[in-house]
Amino acid sequence: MTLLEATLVTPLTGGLVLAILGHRPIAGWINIGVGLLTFGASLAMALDVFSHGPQLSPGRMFYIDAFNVYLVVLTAFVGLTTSIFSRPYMQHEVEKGRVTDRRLRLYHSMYQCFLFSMLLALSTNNLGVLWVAMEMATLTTVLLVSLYRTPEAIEAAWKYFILCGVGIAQALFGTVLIYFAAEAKLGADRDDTLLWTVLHSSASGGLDPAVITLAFVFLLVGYGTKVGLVPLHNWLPDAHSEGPTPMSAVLSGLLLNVALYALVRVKMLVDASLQTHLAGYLMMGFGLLSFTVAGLFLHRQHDVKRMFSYSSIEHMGLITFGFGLGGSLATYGALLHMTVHSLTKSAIFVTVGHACQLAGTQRIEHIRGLIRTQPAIGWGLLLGVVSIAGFPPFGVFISEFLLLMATMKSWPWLTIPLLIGFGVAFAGLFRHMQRMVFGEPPPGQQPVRANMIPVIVHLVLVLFLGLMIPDFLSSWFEQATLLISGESL
Amino acid sequence: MEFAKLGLYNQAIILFAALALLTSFLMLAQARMLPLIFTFAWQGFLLTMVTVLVAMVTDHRDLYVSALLTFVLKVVVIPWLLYRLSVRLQMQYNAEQIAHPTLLLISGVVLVIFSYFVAKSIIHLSGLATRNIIAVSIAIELLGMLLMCVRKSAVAQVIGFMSMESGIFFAASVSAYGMPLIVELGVAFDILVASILFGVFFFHLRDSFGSLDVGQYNHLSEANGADAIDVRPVMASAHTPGDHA
Amino acid sequence: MADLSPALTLAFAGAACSVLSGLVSAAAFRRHPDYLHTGSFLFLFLAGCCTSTAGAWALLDNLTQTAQLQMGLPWLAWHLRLDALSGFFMILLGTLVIAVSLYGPSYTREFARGADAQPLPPLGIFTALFVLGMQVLLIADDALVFMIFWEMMSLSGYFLVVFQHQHAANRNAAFIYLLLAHVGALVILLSFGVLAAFGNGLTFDQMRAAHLSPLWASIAFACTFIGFGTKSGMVPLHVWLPEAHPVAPSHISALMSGAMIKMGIYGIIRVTYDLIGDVQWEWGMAVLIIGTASSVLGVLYALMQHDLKRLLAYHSIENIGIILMGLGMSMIFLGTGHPLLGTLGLVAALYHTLNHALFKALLFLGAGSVLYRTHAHDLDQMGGLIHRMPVTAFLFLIGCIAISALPPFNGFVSEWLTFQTALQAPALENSVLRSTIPFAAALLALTGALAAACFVKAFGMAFLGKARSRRAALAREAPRGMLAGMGLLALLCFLLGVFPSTVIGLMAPITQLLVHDALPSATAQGWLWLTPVSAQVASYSAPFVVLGLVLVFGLGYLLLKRGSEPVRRSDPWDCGFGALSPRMQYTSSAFSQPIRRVFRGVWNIEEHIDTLTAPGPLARVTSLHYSVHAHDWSWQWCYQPIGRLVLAAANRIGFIQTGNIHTYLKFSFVTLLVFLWIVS
Amino acid sequence: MDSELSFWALAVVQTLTFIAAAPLLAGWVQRVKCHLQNRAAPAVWQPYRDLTKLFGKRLVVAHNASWLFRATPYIVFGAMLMACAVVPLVVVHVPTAAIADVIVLVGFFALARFFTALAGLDIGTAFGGMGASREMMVAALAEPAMLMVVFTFSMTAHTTNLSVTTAYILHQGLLLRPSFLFALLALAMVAVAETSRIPVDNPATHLELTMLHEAMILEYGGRHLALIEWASQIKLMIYAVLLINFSFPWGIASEPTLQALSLGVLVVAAKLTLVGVVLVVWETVMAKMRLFRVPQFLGFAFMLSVLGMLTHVMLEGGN
Repeated sequence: MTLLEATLVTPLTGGLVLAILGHRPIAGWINIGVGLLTFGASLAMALDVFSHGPQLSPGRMFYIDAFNVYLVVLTAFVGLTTSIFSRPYMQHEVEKGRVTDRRLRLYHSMYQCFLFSMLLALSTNNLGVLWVAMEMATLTTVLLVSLYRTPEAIEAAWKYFILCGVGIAQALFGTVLIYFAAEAKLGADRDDTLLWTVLHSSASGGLDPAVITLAFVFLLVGYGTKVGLVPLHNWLPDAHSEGPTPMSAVLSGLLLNVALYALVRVKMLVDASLQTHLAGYLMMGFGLLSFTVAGLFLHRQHDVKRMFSYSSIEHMGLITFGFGLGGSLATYGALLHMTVHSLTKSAIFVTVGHACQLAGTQRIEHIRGLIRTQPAIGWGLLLGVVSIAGFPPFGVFISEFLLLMATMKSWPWLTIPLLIGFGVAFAGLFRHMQRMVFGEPPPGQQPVRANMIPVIVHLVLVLFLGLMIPDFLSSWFEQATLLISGESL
Repeated sequence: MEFAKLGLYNQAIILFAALALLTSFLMLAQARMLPLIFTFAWQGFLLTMVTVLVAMVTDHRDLYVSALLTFVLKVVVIPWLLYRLSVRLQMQYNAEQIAHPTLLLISGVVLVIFSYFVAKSIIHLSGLATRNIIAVSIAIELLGMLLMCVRKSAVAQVIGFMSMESGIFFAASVSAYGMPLIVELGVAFDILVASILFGVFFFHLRDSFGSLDVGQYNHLSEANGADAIDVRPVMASAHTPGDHA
Repeated sequence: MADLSPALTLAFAGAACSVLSGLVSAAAFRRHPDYLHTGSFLFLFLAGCCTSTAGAWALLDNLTQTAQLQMGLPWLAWHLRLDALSGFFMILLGTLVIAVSLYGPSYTREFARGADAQPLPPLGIFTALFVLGMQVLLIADDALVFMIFWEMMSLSGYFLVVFQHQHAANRNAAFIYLLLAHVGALVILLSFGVLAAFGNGLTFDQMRAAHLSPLWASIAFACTFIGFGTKSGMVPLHVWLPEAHPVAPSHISALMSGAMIKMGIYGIIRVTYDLIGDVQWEWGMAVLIIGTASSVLGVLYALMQHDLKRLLAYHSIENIGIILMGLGMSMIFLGTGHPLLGTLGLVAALYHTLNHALFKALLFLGAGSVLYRTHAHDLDQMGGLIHRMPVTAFLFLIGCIAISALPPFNGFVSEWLTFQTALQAPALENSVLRSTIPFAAALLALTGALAAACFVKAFGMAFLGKARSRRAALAREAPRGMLAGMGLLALLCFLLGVFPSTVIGLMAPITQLLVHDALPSATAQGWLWLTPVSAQVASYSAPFVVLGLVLVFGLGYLLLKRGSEPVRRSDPWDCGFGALSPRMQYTSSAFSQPIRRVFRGVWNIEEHIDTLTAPGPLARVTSLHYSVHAHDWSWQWCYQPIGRLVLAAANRIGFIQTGNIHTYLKFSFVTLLVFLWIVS
Repeated sequence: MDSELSFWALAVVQTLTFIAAAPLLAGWVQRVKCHLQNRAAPAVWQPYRDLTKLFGKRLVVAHNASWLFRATPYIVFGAMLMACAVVPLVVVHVPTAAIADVIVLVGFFALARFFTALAGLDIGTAFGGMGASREMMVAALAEPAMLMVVFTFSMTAHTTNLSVTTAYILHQGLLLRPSFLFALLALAMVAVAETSRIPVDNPATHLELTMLHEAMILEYGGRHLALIEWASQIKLMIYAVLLINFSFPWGIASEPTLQALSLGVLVVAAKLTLVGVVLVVWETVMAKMRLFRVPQFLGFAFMLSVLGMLTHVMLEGGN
């Protein structure tokens, strides 16, 4: 398990080191170095898990199985590519004077701590530690959202803090109730009742249904706030559009995935002990609501990062609907969708970051003629939006294809709201994107120093997943599907 | 479980739990800032007492640790922090005008009844003789959330948030006899960091918005008419006569 | 991969060539673009040849070959299958790609020059992807591969339509095109979903094995018809076609109108006849009604256009209507148990698909060469081009005759077959059907006549009379490459028109595959006569018609022209009041004015009279400019309301994001309470 | 084998007689019309004299005319030639009859009209444009009615082949079918519109506002004009023969014996003179309609033909 500890310890030490010398120009490179180390360690761990199967750390504190191994690798990878993007981006921000040295130091250390908290949340076996990691993720990003110290940024950070704080508190209460039910069944003297593996094996015997349902409701509302499902999503557009772009890329790409991962971990427990599909129906309802409402919101946006955060809500709604649907096809589609969505969305945010720096504003009306000024950014944004809208050569289409097929098999009449949602969301996204990318650029628009490597790597990966899913990844998905939905493909 | 037959300690537990519930209602009605902080401190103290008593009744060793943690956090550190902040922000004397207090209290009562109705299904599971106080813990948590929804001042919202956290801590210690140690420490550490961050934010908010009145923070709003898109010709036939060569 | 049959390997070679063409044009970004640009069209030419030979091979040998590629999902490899139906459509696609690759190089070089020059590599890349999408779409044998390459075709079409993206109209047109294409694709996905649900599997073989209840079969058919109908541009869902085709580069609009729309028809035939199998006559009725509506409205709207490429786009809608009428009647006959007449309808529809692909591509390439030389979209700025571009004029004339369904050419044969199918209506027992089908045939005749009127206008305004603009007066003949592309298509139009019975004989394997029946009598009388049902019922001999015309020309030359004096040129009759100017000629809106008055209600007419008055006290009028535009009613009735509905809903939903934190907290509080209430 | 060859010879002879007789019918119609309007009447063979004169004249062509203008007369005449080969004038089962059926016949007329309209536009004067635009409108409205007529006949005779239909009507004897009555009336009205006779278009005048067909061929002269005039005369005769064959084909030869053929010739000549007289009476009684009254006229014809088809389907059991 030393590889897992390495994956966790590297970002933590990176965070501390950067806290000291975060403001110097070398800091960007250190950030990338630490990201690289973390990614290397996670890859080694993944290879290890691939050869030896799920692993439990000696003290049973950490547990890596098919479900969270690819999420850990994905988090480390996107963390690395976004740090590559954030170096020139932050240099540009410092040159323009929007970020002082002190805040740059804060940014770099918080960035690494944020990665550490997510990796901890993914790999821990203890539900309580999972909650602590989620809370720590919120705390680390709150200061990042208010990095630019504009009134809007401060307001966004405050709302993000309060709403997520309340949400996380509900989740804590849910964890307490699970612990309460577990203690009632397994006896109060044991100290490992909050470990997920223990709970999962014992849950098949059946924890108390009433308490588990209550716990699931609290956890659904709690982690649902962090996932950004509709009635609880209000903080997400503000936080993603006001913070620095690398941060919103990582928030949109990874944090939503981690919150949904936690929710699905709990759903496994609830499904095992509860005979009815209540958990599934609740998640389907929540997911469908956010999918359609977020689709409508896309039409009325004037800020480009805000638009893409609503697109994240929409996709998260779709994934929650997929997990809620249960069944092997839907779960496989939802798992694939989590991967491809985070890859594409972070690539889009990277391009949008450069586009906003190029146009000097985030308002859609004032961004024009990207293809003409800097073709790399123009085509990057175009292909990114094409991929996120679910067009075939890219992977998002495969997962949407699987989800639609699964819905048609189990709930045929639900395909109609899905269809309307896809159409409306596509129209909203493309209408804005087309104005930004095509047409004549306003006079005096200069190309900006942009590092498009992350975008190219992400889009190539999504394209590869669209055409052919490699065996090792697909075997992980299948094992995870068996774990989550109980049916094999 | 008739009250009469219970031992002295159990009676004390129920008394203190009821008093803690009273403090939640007091906080709802309290307009001025300083008394609000003191009431919060009192609530922390009462919850610590209940935890200690439960520890004695069910002789769970680690409950004392969580009681100590609650005491340190909810009675000493956070109230002192909030007090010093409100003194530096010179707002310890200004009173907040609560919208319609009677309706607020009635809704508080309804919430308590609702939380008892919700808790009924899980109470039978607890081994504790005085297991009804689980309902009290849920009530404190919901009242804390109500407080956040209603109050205008940012400090009041923080206090609402903190009383929610204490409600949850109380539920943990009463129903599950305290969480595993690592989790208790983690949660306590998070809450401490959160309160420090709240302090940092008070100053940012005051510099950028000029006041701590939460109602004024609506720059990022999409509801007003300005943002509405003009619906007329947006999907009109694109073909304007002969404009493109 | 090893056990691939020869025809399928050829199809893969075709796909590989188009991928190579894309890569070559991608490489042309910096170094010596011109040379690489023509190289990409060379690979496209090879792709066209491979595809058409593979299709011909599959059709002639009537063999069905399948293959599996280990791509896509591990538990669902890519299934591919080449049978007679896909072979037929591959021949169609291959021929068009060959013609376009001959036409392309010289035409696209003009895009790089001029004021609004565009970089050429994206055009090359997306043309290659467009062709690749269609090629693999035809041999797809499971829902996943079909959908992947279907939407790749739509998406690359979007990039081609938005190629000249500096004009706002182009961007709007491309957006509407992609929106409808995407929604159509999702509806197709639903129909595959229904079939997959019943056949519990995504491959077409499992779907063929599925036996659906009549209700679910109708739902699957409805989704298929709407989804593929959106792509082929039938009436209620046609709005994108007249917007997208005119703005795309001409060789791409030729491919779009010629091949892409036919993929919609291929989809309908593949799913209805092959996957669902037992056809119900109610479906045929719906297809017939929509087909008739499409053809009549398509030609009426085409008559009112004065943009040449927009006119041709509306005509695509009309011809798709005719194809759908053929399909509709075939379904009605199959549904009511007349397999022979059902086969006749299917053969008529397939024949018209092939014919339309050829002459529509020819017409778009012709319009492209006119645009290449005169930079004029508008008919009222052309005129007299027959003197300056004789060969283009001759080839465009062949296209016009073919599309107006006049005897010696291929358009007439397929329309004649559709009439013959309609004339077999008395064989039906249901008297309502027996009376509605003749009515549809009468509307088809009206469409035919209006199409002839429309193309008299199009050819007359563009090529005949005097040049109406300076650029038209200075036009020169189009380069040889373009003429070669058009010449190939014109020759095919003539051959398909003169030897119909041999072609129908070749199409027998398709109907054998789909309807398990063929038209024995069509070729019974040898290659000279076409007798679809029987010699007694109806017969048509195209070679004799051509022989007669040649005879008259020969006699005319021998008897009349050889001996007479040379021809004397003089002024035309001008009623004595002096020199005739080009402005005195009929313009396109004048030509269609009588028909506009007769069918007034069909269009949303918008007339402008702009008067320029000279300044000064007298303020006399110096010039009057009258312009008339016929807009589509479906914009007012169907598309703008939907747009307004969505945006109004979006506006109203804004209230969620009020901005103040209390409402947000109340939201989460209420959600929590509601859930708690539900649970306990 | 020789009977096959002689059959083809008979067909060629029938076509040639058809072409030769066409100007005679036109001359006869002109002569009767002048008598009715008590004007001095030219001889019956006056059209032959006009044609020979025109064939002899030197060709004068406008400056702007292209090769299309000079090829159109031959295409128009060729189309009419093919049409004559198909219509059974004297004898029924002739090999050339299988070349085309009645829909292809309509196609030949459409081909001729298409090229005449293009020739009209080629010169670049207002007359050609006006004539072409109006001619195409009239044709567009006439087509559906014509096809519905064809439908009614083919529904009863189960064929669209002209000689087979005529033979069927001949063998079924004298039957007063209401569907045939309506269809024939509609066919008559469509014929009037197609051959540009009085109510739709005035063949005699050259006034811009009233001429449709003449406007398109205004610029033609010499042998081109001869060919086009001859073609329109053939077209008139084809419609007359169609009317006869569909209504009362008694007397037409059904086997190629000399005696039957001579009877056929006599009977057809008599019937054609009768049809000529009827046409002239109709033209003198009627006045030319305003252009935008023609849609009502052709709408009425279409309604009649639809009525014919419906009566066939409903009343006559639609066997």
